[in-house]
Amino acid sequence: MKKRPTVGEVLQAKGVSRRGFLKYCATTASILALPPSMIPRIAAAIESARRPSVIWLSFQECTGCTESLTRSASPTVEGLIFDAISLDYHHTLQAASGDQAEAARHAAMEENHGSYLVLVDGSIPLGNPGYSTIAGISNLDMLKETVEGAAAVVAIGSCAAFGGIPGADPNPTGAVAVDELVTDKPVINVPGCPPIPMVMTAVLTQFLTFGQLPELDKHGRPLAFYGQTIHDRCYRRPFYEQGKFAETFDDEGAKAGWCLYKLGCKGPITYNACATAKWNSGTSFPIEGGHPCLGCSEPAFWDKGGFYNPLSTGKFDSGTKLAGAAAAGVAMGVVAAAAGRRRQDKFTREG
Amino acid sequence: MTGPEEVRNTPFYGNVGPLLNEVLHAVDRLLETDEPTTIDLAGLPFGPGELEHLEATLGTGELSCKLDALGTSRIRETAYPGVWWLEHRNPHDEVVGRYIEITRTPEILSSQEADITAGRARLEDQLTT
Amino acid sequence: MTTVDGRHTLDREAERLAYKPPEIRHDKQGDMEDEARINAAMHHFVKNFNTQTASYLDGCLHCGMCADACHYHVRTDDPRYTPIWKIELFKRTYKRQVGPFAFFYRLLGLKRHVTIDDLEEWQHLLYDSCTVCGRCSLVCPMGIDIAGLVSMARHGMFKAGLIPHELHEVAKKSAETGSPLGITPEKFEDRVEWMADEHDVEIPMDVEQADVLAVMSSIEIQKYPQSIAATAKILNAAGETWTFRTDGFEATNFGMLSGNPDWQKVATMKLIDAAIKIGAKMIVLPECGHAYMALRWQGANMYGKPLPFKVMHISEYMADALEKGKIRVKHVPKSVTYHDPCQVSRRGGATKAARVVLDHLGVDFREMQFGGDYNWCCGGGGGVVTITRADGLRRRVFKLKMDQVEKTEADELLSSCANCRQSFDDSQEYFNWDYKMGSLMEMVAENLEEDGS
Amino acid sequence: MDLLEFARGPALQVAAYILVAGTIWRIVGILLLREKPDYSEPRARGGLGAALKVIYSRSFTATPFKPATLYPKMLAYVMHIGLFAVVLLFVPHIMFFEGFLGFSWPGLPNNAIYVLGVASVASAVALLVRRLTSPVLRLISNFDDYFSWFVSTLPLVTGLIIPLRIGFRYEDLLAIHILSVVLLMIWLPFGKLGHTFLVFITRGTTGMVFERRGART
Repeated sequence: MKKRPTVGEVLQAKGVSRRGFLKYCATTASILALPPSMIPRIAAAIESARRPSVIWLSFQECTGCTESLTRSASPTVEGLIFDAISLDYHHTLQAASGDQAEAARHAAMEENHGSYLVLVDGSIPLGNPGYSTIAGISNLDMLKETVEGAAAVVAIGSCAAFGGIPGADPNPTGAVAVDELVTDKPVINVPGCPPIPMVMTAVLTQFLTFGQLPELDKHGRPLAFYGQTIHDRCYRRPFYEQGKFAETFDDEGAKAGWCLYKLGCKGPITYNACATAKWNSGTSFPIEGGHPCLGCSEPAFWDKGGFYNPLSTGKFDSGTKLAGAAAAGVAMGVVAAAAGRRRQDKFTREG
Repeated sequence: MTGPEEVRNTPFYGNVGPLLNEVLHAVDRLLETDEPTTIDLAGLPFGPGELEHLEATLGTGELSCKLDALGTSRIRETAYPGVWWLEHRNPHDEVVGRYIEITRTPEILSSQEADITAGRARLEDQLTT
Repeated sequence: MTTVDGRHTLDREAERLAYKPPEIRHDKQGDMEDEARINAAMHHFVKNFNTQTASYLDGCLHCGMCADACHYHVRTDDPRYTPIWKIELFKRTYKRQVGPFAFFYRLLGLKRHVTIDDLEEWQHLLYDSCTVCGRCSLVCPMGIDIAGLVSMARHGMFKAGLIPHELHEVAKKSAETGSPLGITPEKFEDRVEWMADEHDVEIPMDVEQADVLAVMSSIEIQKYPQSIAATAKILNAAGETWTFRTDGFEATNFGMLSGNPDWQKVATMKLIDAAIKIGAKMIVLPECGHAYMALRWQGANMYGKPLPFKVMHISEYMADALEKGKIRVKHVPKSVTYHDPCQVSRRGGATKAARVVLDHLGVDFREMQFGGDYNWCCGGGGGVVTITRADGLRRRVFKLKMDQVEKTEADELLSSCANCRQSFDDSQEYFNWDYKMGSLMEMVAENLEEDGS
Repeated sequence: MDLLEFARGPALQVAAYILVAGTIWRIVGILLLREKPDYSEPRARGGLGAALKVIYSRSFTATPFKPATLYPKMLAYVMHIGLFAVVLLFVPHIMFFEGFLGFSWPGLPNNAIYVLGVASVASAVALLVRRLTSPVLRLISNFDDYFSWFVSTLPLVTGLIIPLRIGFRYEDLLAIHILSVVLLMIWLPFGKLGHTFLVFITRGTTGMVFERRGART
């Protein structure tokens, strides 16, 4: 097994100074949402970390997650991380194809058995294996085979994490999430449609630097990024508290940047880092663009009623059933009154 | 980029005030116990124009440095001594991190042990050749 | 060491004013089995559950504010005197037997069946400590007429044979002789003749045809016979064709007070029959509070259809006659305060009448603080004045009335209810109180302009 | 289905059925009992006008009773006004109602709602303390009183906790809040909270009976 270089060595080879490294560590801490006081520990960890092998599997997906990631693949700090990992299989990005590509996957699996990372985007169809295959291998088989020797699995995007759009009602392919199939390995969910690129790299960075899995929430998401709601970190939150709401997409409130709660914003129940990490190299995030949060990083976000229905609306059936309840009430009332009268008669006869 | 006109017209989201208050407390801590504080602005919510508003409020002080390592970084003391504004950029000149440091000198300004050692080696090489 | 203030000698024989819990004495009438008593109580409880009472019994919030309106609770702080608690058994029976969720209450055993011990315990609460004055009905935020419910709950108690002996005896005498005090028609005639002589006034008796039937309360006939003369003077002065009748003179209704609707009906029907017999257009009721409730508001319901004549309390009659100029009165240069009989004013709606009369008398009228419809009760209504074992409690709550009267500093205290007058006189004697209650009607009678129309 | 979906969906749905059915059941059960005609000659007009008058007038305490009932009345006022304001004027609640009513009305700023909510809870607590300490209330209170207090105060408390985020996540707190409302809706028609609708019947009845007599109502 050939020894992989440490990240420190990679950076040194690129002529990065200690100051530059410190700056890198500071931004890493920032990405990991760790307090600046952690920077020295990060520096020490990163210096000695070794390049892990990464196998990326794409199943029922739209390649949006890869797109999102490659948006940040220019030589940025996140890009450096990718320099530090060895992406041994990714059928969209790699040059090889067909048997060659599969051979590369097998080689990486053998060489790094027990220590490589498997990244999955897309859900796995259980309905019929033919719904989605790669090189003639069904998604389920490929996942099982690849995961067998992995250290951990990262489910990238809401499809891999929760079933996503393929899994939405009525779920024609019988799509399931990765963690429903992989139960004997740690699975980290990085949901989002797509996930924030920085969050994807940060999860890898954390694995890389500390060699351990991050702390996860009840949906298997790293708490560092999915610990707070969009609503909690939203710059429009003060308007929510003041009761200033945009009523339509083109009213004065919308123009003044008021809270989008009434337009169906799912920010209060959506855990993600959009409000602070932002998108497009920190430019903005959907709410800043004037659109309510859709809640894409939450399970079954596609099936939670209309995107534009306010959160606090109940889900009621039509009024017919309520009218039925009212009719039942009348019936019970009549029965109760009749029973009461009979009871009166009974006592007045006896008494 | 957001111009000064827009800064003045920034709608009030109310995120700047509490932060400035935190800076004030950090300055107190620095004076009383010499404990420095770093505030990572990436983790805080800002509305459009608010960051610029914050930067303009803190203003510019006596010292301003430019660091060239993995892209440029600008480090300057604000109008309030002991309160530093740090902005890191990547080689693509995109901002990758913004911090307010409340300290006597930001750590990154000091020459680093490893760099000094490496520099000394280079200097020695130069002398021997 | 104890020092004794020698200026005030100790009177060890005097009855204590401090509250003494009434002695536990559960009176029973008849020799029914307990089971039969319970059944009788149930029978007459459930009989009263109609839409009106059901809404009341279902609506109680248990806010406890009625306690603050009840003189018994205010004076003793005994939580059992909370008005709504007095009808707890009635309420419990409703919920268990007839209410909309009665089935579930029974199924889950949430409301216990009423026991004989319960009924015995509640005798004190439904009789000794409630004058049915209805003050609690006015404070209730839900608008529940608690006093009305007490009257209905008494039906069950009476039929179970579980009411205070004294009240039962009085009611029984009333049913048997036609008068709670045993005033026979002969005795009534006797008293009328005596008063006619004494006061030199013409008093028609047993006239065959008359527009107005005047009736009296036994308390007046017995204790305040001058009322008979006063009534006659006023009706004569107004130029009415009127009469007393030996076959229908008793206005009091102890059947109603004790809780026996059958006896209530007998007493009421006597008056109605007499009035119809003489073709009366009106019955003028005497100065008696509960008589007004019994005939004015419950009479027609006993009769089963609207009454073919009007019913007026004497104070209403006087107010009407004065307003119409049928009688005129001299001015009385005195300051006067007026005690409103609960059943006439608060519960009867005739509050204004007495004030109109007092206005015509030209007195310096001093309304009691929170008087009129919010008046404190005399403490003797609802039959309570007959229950001797409740005397201590009755006198204790009378203190509220005394304060209310004294604050007016009026020369004269008047009322228009012989029952109130009786309990005032009792307490006045007991406390050696300065105020002696007078009668509004007597004051009018004494000050009639002789040359009237 | 997660807890929030359960709360917003089937739980709320079933609670609405029970609320409607139970309310009508109780009202019909009372109104269809035998009625006693009143043949006495009325002194004044009773009828609907009298009922409406007393439905309104009993909202206020008659002067003679003010000193004695001031404390509980004030508490009850604050509790009810706070409750109504929170239920009807909190913007997310308005949207909830708009969801099935189809129209909305202006709300209050959240901070005002928090203040009203806290005042309402504080009054409810004071009323409970009163119930637990006053001999009268201790005697006449039963399970219904305490349980009704619990189910009507719980939604206020769970609602106020949401912005505080004490130990729970927003969607769980929201779900708990909705479930507490569900509990309230289910209990409301059956216990003394039925005064929400019975108050119109009891006050109305008294209005009709006593106005008819010309007596004080």
